[in-house]
Amino acid sequence: MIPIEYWLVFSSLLFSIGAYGVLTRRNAIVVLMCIEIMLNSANINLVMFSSYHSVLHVGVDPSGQVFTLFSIAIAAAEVAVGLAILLSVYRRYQTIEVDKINILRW
Amino acid sequence: MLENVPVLSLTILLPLVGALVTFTLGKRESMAKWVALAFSAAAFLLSLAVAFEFVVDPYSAAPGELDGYSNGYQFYESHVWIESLGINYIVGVDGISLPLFVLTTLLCMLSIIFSWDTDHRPKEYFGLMLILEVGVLGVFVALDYFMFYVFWEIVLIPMYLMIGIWGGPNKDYAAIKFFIYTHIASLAMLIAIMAMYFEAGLRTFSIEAIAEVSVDFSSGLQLAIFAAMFFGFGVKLPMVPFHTWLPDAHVEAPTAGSVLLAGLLLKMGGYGLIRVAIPSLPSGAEDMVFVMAAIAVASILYGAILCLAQADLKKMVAYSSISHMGFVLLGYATLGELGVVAGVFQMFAHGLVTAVLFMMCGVVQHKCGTRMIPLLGGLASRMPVAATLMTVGFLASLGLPGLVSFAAEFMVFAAMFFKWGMWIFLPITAVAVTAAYYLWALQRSMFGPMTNRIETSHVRDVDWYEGVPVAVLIVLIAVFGVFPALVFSRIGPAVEIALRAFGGG
Amino acid sequence: MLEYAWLIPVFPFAAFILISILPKRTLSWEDGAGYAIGGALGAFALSMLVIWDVIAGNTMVGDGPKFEWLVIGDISVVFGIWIDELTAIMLVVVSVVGTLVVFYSGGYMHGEGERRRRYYAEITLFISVMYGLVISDSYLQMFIFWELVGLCSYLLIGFWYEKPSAASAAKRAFIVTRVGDIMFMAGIIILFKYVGSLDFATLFDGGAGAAVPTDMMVLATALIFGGAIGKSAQFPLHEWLPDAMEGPTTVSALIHAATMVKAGVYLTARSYPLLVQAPESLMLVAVIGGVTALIAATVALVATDIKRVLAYSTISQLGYMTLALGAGGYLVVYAGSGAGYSAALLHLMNHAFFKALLFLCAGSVIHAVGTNDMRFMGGLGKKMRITSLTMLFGAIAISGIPPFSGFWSKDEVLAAVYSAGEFDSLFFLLWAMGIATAFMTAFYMFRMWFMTFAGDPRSDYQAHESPRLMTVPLIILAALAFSSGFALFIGDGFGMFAEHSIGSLFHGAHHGSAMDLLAGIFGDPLTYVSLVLAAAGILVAYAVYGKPGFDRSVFAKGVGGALQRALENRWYISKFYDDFAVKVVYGLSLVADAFDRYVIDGMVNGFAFLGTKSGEILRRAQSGNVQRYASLIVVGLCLLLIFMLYIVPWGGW
Amino acid sequence: MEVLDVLGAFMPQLLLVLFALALPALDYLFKDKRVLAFATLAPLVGYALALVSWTVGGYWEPPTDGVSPHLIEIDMFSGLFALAFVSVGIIVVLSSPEFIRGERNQGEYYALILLAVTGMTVVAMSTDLIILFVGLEIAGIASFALSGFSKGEKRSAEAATKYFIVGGFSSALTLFAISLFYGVAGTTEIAALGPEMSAMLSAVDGTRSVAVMATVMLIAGLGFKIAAVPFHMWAPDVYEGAPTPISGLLAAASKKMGVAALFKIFLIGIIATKSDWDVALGAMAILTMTVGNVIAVVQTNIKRMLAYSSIAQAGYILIVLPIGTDYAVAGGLFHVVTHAFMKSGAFMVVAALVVRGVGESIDDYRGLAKRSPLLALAMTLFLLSLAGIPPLAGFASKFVLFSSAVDAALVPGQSWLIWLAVAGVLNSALSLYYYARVIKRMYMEKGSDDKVSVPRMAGTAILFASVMTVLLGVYFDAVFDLCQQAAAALFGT
Repeated sequence: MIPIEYWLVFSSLLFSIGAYGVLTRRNAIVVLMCIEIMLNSANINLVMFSSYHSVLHVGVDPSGQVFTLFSIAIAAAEVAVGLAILLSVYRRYQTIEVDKINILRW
Repeated sequence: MLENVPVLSLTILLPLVGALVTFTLGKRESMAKWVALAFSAAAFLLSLAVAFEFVVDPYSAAPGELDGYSNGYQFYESHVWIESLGINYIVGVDGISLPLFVLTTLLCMLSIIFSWDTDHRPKEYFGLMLILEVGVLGVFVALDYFMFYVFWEIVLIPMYLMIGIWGGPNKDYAAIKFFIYTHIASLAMLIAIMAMYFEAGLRTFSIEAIAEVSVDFSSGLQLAIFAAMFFGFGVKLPMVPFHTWLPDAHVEAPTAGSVLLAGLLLKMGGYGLIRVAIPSLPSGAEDMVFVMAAIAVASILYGAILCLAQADLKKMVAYSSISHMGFVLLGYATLGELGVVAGVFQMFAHGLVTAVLFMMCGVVQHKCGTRMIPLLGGLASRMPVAATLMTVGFLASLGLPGLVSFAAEFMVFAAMFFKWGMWIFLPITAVAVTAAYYLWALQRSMFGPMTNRIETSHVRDVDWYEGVPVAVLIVLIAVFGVFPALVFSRIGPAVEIALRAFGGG
Repeated sequence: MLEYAWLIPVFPFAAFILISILPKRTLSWEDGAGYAIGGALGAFALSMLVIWDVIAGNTMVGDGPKFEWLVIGDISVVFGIWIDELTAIMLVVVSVVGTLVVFYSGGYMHGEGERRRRYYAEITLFISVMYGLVISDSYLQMFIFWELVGLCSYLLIGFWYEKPSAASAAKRAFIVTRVGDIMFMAGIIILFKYVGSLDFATLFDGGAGAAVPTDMMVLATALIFGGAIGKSAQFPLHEWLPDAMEGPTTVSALIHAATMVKAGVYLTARSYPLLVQAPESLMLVAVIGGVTALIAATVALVATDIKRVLAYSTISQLGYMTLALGAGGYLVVYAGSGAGYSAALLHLMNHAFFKALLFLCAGSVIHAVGTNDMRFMGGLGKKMRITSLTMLFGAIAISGIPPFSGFWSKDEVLAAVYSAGEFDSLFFLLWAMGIATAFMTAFYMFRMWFMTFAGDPRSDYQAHESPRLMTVPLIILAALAFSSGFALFIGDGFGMFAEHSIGSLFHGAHHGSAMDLLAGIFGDPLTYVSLVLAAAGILVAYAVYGKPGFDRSVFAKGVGGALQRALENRWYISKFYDDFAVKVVYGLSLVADAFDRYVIDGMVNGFAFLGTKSGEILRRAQSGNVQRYASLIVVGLCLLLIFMLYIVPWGGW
Repeated sequence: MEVLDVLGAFMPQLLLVLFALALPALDYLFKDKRVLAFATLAPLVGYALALVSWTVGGYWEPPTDGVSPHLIEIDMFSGLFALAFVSVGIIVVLSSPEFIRGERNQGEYYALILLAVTGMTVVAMSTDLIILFVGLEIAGIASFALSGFSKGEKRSAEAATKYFIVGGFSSALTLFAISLFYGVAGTTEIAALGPEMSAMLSAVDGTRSVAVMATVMLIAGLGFKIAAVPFHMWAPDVYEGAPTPISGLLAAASKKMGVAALFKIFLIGIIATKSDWDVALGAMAILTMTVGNVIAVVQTNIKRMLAYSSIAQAGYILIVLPIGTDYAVAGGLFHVVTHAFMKSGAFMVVAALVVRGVGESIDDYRGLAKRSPLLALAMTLFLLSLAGIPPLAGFASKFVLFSSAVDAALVPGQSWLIWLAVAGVLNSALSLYYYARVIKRMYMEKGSDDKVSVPRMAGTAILFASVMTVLLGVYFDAVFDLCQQAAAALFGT
């Protein structure tokens, strides 16, 4: 079995990449995708821990897997709403570059 | 006559009802003052009834003779309010609160008369005044910490609005400063109240019940709680160096507002100290004695010195309040019966006297259009009655014997000497300074040749609604100056109870 | 009769109330003079009855009717009346002078119109509280009336309030005397602490006096004497009295010559049972008295305002009384003799009459001439015969020419001081000062008389004799000024009064008949010293002012000039006080005000400013860029992590 | 029927979702859009009545059988939160018709509100991290959409974008934190987190740092929901840009959902590790209230000011976590309830004024007391209550809240907690400054003379909120009793 640390490092890297993207990319669509990456890194964790717990505990621990399913569904819904919002922003601002959307401040 | 009548609650309720009636008058704005006068007069009469029915020495009365008597409190009412926290509606008066209680209804009524010509938003004006009365009355009769605090804070809002709406040119600053400054102080007191509640562990906010336990708190805790309370009450008092809200508030407030502010609101601080802080936390009070005394002496001297420099008549009177309320604190600081009784009496006396002073400042303002002393002069010939009333007021305030303040000041000095000996020479010099600033102000504003720095042709003497309240107050000042025993005899036994924890004072 | 003595002040007080509140129409003659006279006469009549009782040997010391002023715990402050011989002397003074002055006012204040009402109200109030002071039976009660007489003095000095000088003088008088009052108050508080009561009856009881530690007794008595310094215008608090001459002359006569300023002497005399337990205080009393007598007399030498001359003379004579009391205390302590004490009291009474007379005469002159300045008078003797004659009586009396009243008492005073030198040689110096003062007194009184009545008019005026309402009191007072000194021959050289008033301390001043007394006085060479000096003073005054043609500019040269300037500036004492008030006290208040405004309030506003300013700064962080917001989340997360891992790692896992 | 039994505990949510689905259809059927509002109110009011009759009267018992014990649990704690959410929902819905008049797709608007409320109640009832996360996301996604609802408004779209991006980011943080918790504990059941985690920590080395990481990320993720500093930056922008009733919903309800989640996770789940995070959370609480208040002082837009005030209020509630006594929790719950009324009330006044053409700038409120005495009075009540002036609701709840800090500080060794109370009261005083400024504008300054009438439905909502604000201040015995029961329920005692 792959040592748990490897998984953790992997998911953390993925998470960090996603976070980095959210913080730096100017295109809102890319930001959206980066959020998905972050969510997915968490999903990886869940699945990974689920299987490790199954080893440690007696029997199978499915809750991590179930959780992942839930979170995928939620992520999908989020993306849908997100895209709709970006559409509406594009209509008003003619851009979806996040640093240009800043009339609300102070 | 008053058995089984919740007379204290009624007295508080009357102005509240009056305020609601006033607010809902709609277009009949000119009715507001009549409504306000009627309700405040009714409250005054009720409080007078309380005063006359008050048993002077409840300890000599046979058990059962006094209805609703508890631990020296008379007209006692107790109802559960918020059971889950142990909050009760408890009211009662004893010799400490009685003079202030009557003073409150009296000053409110007189202030309403004094404001008879208010035509700017009269509904709100008189309504707020009545609400203020509710708050102050509540503070003076509440025997439950929670209630006490609620009424304590209720007072802030009408006063804030009064300064803010009817105030002078710099009213915004003064109103908000008053509001926040005194609110911070109240919050310190609030934390102290919370600490007492939990440390007592009785699940009740009853002041009496907590006091029975709190006297045995560890001395460190007592000190901490007392310090917080002292700050809370002291700012209201006000004590140096937390006094700067006062001159601003006074200068900007409308006359009646100043009267109530100085006459009643300052008393709340002094009342709180003797009702709550000192009896409940004897060890804390003893540890703070020197701080209290030092601050009191500083207030007396510093307030007096500042008065000399003031060009605004009203500001001078405001600073004089700081000086005079210092006597209250000084009396308390002795923690002996003599000093504390004198301090309580000084509150009563100052309430009467300062009301006259602020009313006279108001008269000068109304008639001359300015209160700046350098602009005034020689007004006595144009307004002899006003000059006479003002002179009497000033003399009363500078502690002239035969008028009400003297007994208090003398006894405070005596109490201080009993306790600290020669230190008395510090505060006693303020007596001369006090005379100096009052008489100097009188000389510059009322005497001397008629001023030509302002238009004086239209200056008239006092109107009836200004003269009557002042005259009433002056009569009372003289009566209580000659017969201070009327009040002292009621304060004394109550203070004895309050100081039980100090081993017989 | 004595138990009704508390009614004495009630008469004038009732008059005060009536004059104050009655509608203008119902006030009768002279806007209330009728009520005032009625009140004064009522009090006078009752006083006379009381005095009669006292002369008959009755007193009421601590056993009269009581009024409980206030009670705190076991402290109770009770007021009552105290009638003894000392009270009787003061009652004589107050009732006689008070009544005469009220009559005199009927003429003097005639031209004041509407204001007469205020005048009569204030003067009746004064008479009332002065009586109250006199019959008080405790220090606190006395202090209350003490302050109230001060109030009336304030009100009456400022009677012509539209005159800036009057308004200022009134204020000054009140404040300066209040400095003394503060000392008085402190003194009685000290007694209060150790004895627990302020009743004379308790305090003067020997046992109670022992309760006070010696140093505290010295302090307390010195402080109580401080009250006397203020009220009786003793050095260094004497400068208010000349200023007080801004008031109507009647007021000067009544309050600032005959009665109120005597209250300090009265207080000192009253405190004798305590003072004799503190010889240091007695010495203070004597020194202050001597210095005051001398300094005031010197200033009177050059004063040109007729009332100021009289005012300084009053101060000087009050100094005499104080000096006598101080010396008398030594005599009591070391010789068991009441000579000084009785001399002081006799002088008190005599001075009240002749000084009231002098003031009222001066008032008559001013009434006629319309100015106070003697440089513009002169030659009035012919036009105002009664006034000039009565004033001459007064001047002779004060100069100490026998057999006028002043001679007897002044001689007794000086003799007492001299004999006290036996116990402390400082008294010899004080005696010398007293003698010098006697010389100057004679000089300046006659200087005044000559400048006013002799020679030719120095300005344009239509002088005429005053109306009868004014001259009759003058004549009565002149008679008294002549005769009151003979009281020395009543009761053991006036010692009866002393003897009873301070009870067990000593026995009569002189034993023996009037002839023995006379022999004692005229057998003493010192008597002739003072007589010669007085006569010399009169002669010099005549030489310089009575006779035309003397070149007075010789005084204005060299050392004499500097001295004259110093005297004209009242030894710069007044200026010192002004500077102290304006520069030190007012300056201090300005500094305090600035401190309050900029430091204390500055801190308050500083906090408020800090709040809004930091709000402004923090607000800028809200840039509107959503990625910054997210970055801040990450930063916060990292900080939190560091905090939890390294800064506060409590452990617990 | 077994299915229904299983779903029994979800009945209220199902009801809400059912109506939410029906609303767009109704939108097509009725011209008068107020019908939609009433159709939205129906399930909310029904739910509220059921909750009241259960919590207050005890006339009704909610179904608690079936699978629900593992996922959700209806107890006093969740009931109270649900009551708060539903009440805010009612207030928001009541004031919406006038506000969104003329907008298209109003059915969706109401449906989204219902969904948001559904999500919040789910969070309050959840006993499992999975269901908790699901609830958070349902409410979150619904509110993303709601905040962008005013399609004609540039600001609204921007608010939605910002809310969405930061919200998504925080969701990811939350989920990652949950995954780590799952990793170190091996369970997602909240009540089992603590014991399981302790076992794991002692068994496996190096897990402590993971657990700390998880805690921190959870604080960040939920801190976003309650807008705790430094995770608060989105809040002012979103509150300002969103349609005003929605701002009210976000401030008064959505934020409380975060509170519910925090209480559940920290006070049930990882209470065993309290000494690790209590100082950090205490510091965060103080920072939050201070920053919120300080910036609120300089605001000129009333919605923004209210947003910052919400941040500060979050700081007040946060002190419950480091204190952690059931009295504190009761205080926190009480503040949740009172804040729900006073904050939503304040936003609804703003909304009602916007409807009548009064701007959102504080200066636009000049002379409001003359123009609309009732709205001005209501606003004054809400603001004073927010500032904690007695005898209003905000005072009562703050009193309990801060007193719980004092209470805990009296226990030896915990005296630092007193600083939470001190910071709280000082901040209350500071907040008074900007609240009073609005009162000053309304009462002490002169403005336009045009009268402002009160929109009828919004007026009802405001009336409801103000009555509650006064009532909960003057007589809060019953409600506080409930809060204490709820706190007891949370701790399972």
